[in-house]
Amino acid sequence: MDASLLIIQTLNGVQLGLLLFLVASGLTLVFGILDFVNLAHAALYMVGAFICASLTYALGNFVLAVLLALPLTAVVGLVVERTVARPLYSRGHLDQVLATFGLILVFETLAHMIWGPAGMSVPLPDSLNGQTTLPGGIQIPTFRLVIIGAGLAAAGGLFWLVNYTRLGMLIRAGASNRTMVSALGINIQLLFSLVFALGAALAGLAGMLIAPITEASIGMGHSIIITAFVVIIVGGIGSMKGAFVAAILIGLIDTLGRSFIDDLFKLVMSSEAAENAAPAISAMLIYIIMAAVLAFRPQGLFPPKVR
Amino acid sequence: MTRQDWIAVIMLALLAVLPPLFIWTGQYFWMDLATRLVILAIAASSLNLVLGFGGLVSFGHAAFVGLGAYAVGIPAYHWLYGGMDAIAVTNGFTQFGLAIGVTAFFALITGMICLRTRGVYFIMITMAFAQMIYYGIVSIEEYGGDDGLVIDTRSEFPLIDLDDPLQLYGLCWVSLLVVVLFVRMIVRSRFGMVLQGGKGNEERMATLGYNVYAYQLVAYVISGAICGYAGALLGNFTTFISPEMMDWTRSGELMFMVILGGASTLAGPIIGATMFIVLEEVLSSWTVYWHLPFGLFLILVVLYIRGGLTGLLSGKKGEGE
Amino acid sequence: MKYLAQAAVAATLAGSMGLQPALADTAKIGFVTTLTTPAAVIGNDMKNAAELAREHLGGKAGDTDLEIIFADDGFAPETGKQATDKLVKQDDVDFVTGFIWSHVLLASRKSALDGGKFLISANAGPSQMAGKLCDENYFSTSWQNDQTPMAMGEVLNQQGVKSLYIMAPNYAAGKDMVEGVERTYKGEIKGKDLTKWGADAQLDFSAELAKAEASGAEGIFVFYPGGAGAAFAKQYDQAGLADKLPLYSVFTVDALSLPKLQDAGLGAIMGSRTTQQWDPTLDNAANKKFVDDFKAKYGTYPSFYAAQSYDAIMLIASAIEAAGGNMDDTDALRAGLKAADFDSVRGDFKFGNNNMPIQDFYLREVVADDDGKWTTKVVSTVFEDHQDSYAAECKLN
Amino acid sequence: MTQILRVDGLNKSFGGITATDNLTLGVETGELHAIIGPNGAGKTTLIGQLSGLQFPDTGRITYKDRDITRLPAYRRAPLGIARSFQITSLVMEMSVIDNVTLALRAKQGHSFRFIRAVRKDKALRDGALALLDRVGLADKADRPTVALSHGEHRKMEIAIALGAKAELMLLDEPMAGLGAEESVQMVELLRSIKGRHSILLIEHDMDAVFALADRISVLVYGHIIATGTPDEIRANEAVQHAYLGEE
Repeated sequence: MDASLLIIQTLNGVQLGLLLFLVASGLTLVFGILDFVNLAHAALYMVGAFICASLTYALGNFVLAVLLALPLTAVVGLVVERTVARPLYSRGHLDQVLATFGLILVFETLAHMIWGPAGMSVPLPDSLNGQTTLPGGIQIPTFRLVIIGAGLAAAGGLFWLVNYTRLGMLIRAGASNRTMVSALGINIQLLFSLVFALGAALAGLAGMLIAPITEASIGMGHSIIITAFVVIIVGGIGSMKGAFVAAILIGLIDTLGRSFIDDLFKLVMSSEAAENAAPAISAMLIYIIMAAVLAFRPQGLFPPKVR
Repeated sequence: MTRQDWIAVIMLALLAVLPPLFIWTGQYFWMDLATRLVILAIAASSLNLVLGFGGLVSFGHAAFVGLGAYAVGIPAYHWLYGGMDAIAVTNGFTQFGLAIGVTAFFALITGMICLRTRGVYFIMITMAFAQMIYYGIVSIEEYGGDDGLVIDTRSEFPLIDLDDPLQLYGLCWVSLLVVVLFVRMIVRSRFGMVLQGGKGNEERMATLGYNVYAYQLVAYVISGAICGYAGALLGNFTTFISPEMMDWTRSGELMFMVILGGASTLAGPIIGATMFIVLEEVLSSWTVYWHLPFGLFLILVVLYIRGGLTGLLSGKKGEGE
Repeated sequence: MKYLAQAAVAATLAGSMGLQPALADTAKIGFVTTLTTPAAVIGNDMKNAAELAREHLGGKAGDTDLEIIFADDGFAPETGKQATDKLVKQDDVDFVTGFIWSHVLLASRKSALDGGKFLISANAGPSQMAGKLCDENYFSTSWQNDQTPMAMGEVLNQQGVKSLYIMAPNYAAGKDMVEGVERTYKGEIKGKDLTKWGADAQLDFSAELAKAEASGAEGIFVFYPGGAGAAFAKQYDQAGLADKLPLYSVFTVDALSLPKLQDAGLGAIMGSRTTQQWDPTLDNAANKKFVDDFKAKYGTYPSFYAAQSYDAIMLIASAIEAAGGNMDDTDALRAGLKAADFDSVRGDFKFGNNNMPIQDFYLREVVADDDGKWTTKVVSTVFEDHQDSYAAECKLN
Repeated sequence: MTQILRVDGLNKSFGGITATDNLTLGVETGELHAIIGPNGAGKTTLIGQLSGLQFPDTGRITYKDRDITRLPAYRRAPLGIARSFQITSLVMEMSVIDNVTLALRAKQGHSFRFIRAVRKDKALRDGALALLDRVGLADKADRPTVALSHGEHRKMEIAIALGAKAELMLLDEPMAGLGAEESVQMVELLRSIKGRHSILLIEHDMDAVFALADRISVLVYGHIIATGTPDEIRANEAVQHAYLGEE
């Protein structure tokens, strides 16, 4: 195995992991505090990407578009919170799953009607578009480094927010004991709305960051939402640290699985069988990990202390 | 008989009468829809046993349906193209037995792990296992992987010929009847009481001396096996199987049918499956953007029709999960 | 009495479904394609072309009215089969055509053929249906999947590319494409990746591209139809592989992805090469009319999907005309199809024993047209009158 | 007298919070032993460990000379341990009588019986009615549980505990949320069953505790600071300081 390839793939895995973290952190926030299962998080991811793509063409600048698209996505999140999520807080998870599943259908069809089925490419400024040479002569697309940087910055920001601000204190308190927060005389509705909007913005940011690599397209949230749920379940629902660790873990497993698993398989089976089986097996890997974690730790790796 | 039982009886009667009319008048496509409906109603009824009566929100029941379908398709494939002599049969009893056996076993193994978890963890781990099976099937090149597998020959039973749409429908309808009666019997039995008790309050049941886990596991296995049976019917009906049948959205649709019709009612899954098929058919022939009104409908049902349509029809507010 | 009742029930049922009694002088064509999911971009292009063809025909084949009923396959074989079932059983169409995806076509095959309908693929060309599963009522206005990559393999040989890395989606056509290029390409294959396909297809190829680069291959062969093509092209460009790992693609860089790539300013794709049986610049009257009118009506270049769909409708119309508009005379219709007596936009072609086209394949290059729009032009002819490799397995003659 | 329940050196913590701290306790056969303590003293955590819904980190629980420390809840019930819940935890979807029959049937072997409808079992129904009669709810047997008042729910809890034919009853705040009248009824009800069962009573209502209990233990921060008769506890300075003084 080639060392530089391993490094590149590790970076790719970290990049995927950070994207997953952005999606998962919003989910785990909403889930941990509002006890709300939001499948429509996937739709917000897609909406963020489309808004950002449109703005990029309108403004001619990707960075500016991201900065504008973030609050816009948050507003979309607020609307969802008001109209669909709020009446469901007191309901069971089943109702939440179904209603937000419905939301996905609505959002994806709306996106199809508004932006067309083709999807939108997002052009990058030249400064972000080339490759960067890392020490050791390893070349990696600059934008992938940007994603890593942005992901880490967002993660850092979240940790600061959760651990050192008043809002964060409420969030942490809310994650472990909801009644306590309401007992503190906090405007719980406002807190919930804020958290939901923050989650939407984080999902949107992930969508905006992936759009220049793939594109903004309907259905883009379909696969990532399930993976994001796997992340927060493995990490422990409501735990930011858990989400981070699990996201990086799953990003690495998925990427390294895709890169090296066929080589591993070739040791035990024909090379043709290995090439055919490898993609599916690497896709199965994350679910196997999840089942294994839950079999031994039904609350995930880092369960919040008291619930 | 309660009012809800009557609704089930009426639905079953309608389903017994209408499809022969379709055949008689040459509406073969409607016959197809009715067959699909009845098969989905069987799967939804079995999901209702765990979801409605047992309070176990399984988000992976489509995997059982898919496994059941493959249990028909794989033996038929080997019978035609050779290999795996042990299962290369077209005999319906063997194929359906295989479908039930495989899904029951899969439900047992996964249930043992899933039922250790609660709440949203349960929802997600059932989905994860379904995804595992999904990707597992995708990886098996011989059975078509992502492309699916055409079943060239249907299951063979004595006396009935499944190639005849009416006889196939008859089998499905009788199966639905049996499943509905079976679920009714279970729900009213001691076992059913404990299952429902575990849904209402698990700790209470434990301190009374009930090993809730064991009861739930048995229910989960029964439910999985019925779904596998429905899958075997589905494979015979569509004569085409693909991993798409096990996609998580399909599990979501099954859940939707149960909730739409009314969870923990006997008629609910039948009504839910009917509404689902009708909606899908009407909306999709109206516009390619049919997912929009469909999604809105789904949201509205969850928000405002608690207890599902059965609840509305019987004038009784159901529980609504 | 029984008939009266039967008619009454039928009328009620039909009335509620909005059915009209079928008119004898109308030929119905069912057109199965993808109208939802991101792949709808292909479906819409095909739909546009089919409608243009009908327009060019004046809505008639001879004296017979043409009706085209479009149906969505949802980018999934099961849904596609259901759509075909509905066209066959409810709409009672005479022809079923369309079909972007090989797996959808394979799943729907029995429904159409067992229903006694003609099945005409306007795109998908799975190897099975050219060989063992060929049928006297199945025709294609496209190609067998292997052919286009075989042409590309030949190009690679000619250009002296000594080693190759291969990437394709993991479904029926993807596997055929890989097989096709391997069939003619004589150099070393350094590695191969089949990626997840379908409604939740894998679109981030970071791991695969890194592997491809590390493999030390001299070129990369890819097959990524639809939106995935644009995504691939972008990442290929971002990874700076244009100089190190020249791109040879089939069905990836086309009239659907080029406008998007142009918008995104991906200059690296200029000059990239691809093989195809058709090109907008092919010099024949039918093609000129098709391309000009398509551009005028829809504002973009037609894709090869569009060209094949246009041909499919034209082929069907020519057969109806040959049969004198008698939709019950299946033998005459079949003979009419087999004759392929119409002006194809690809120029002349004929059907082989397996009803697959025997046709030329060209090498094309991405260029900017006079208006600065990105498109392709023909560089050379790779194969003349090429027949697919599965014809011999077909029992028809 | 012998001890029916013995707890030695029990410890349980959640994260950094110690809920049970080296707790030692004994319940004599036939006595009504009350546990009092301020909010957050760890009373419910203790009862959770005694009934087997939670497991201690260290320590030992013995019931009739048998170590049951790690025995799951559903295996303790057959040994004769029953509990009621502080937050009413009846099966709200079921009728009143179904809730009680669940308790009765738990005593009749396994319930993996799929065929016969339970509502047709006459003997069971009679048994359940008799129990409901004892707590004064016989006339409401067939109503849905959710339709009953809070006080009636508490009575159902007692009926269910009785139905389990327990030798040791763990009662978690049976008076919680009751009005004055209902409290009096509940005290009477408890007095009527006292002596026939060993009872561990956790309760906030001091009047009730001092009226009913044979012995009282005082729990503060997960630790028992004193055990004795009601009079002894009243006189105990440490208790007054730590607990009563704060009231």
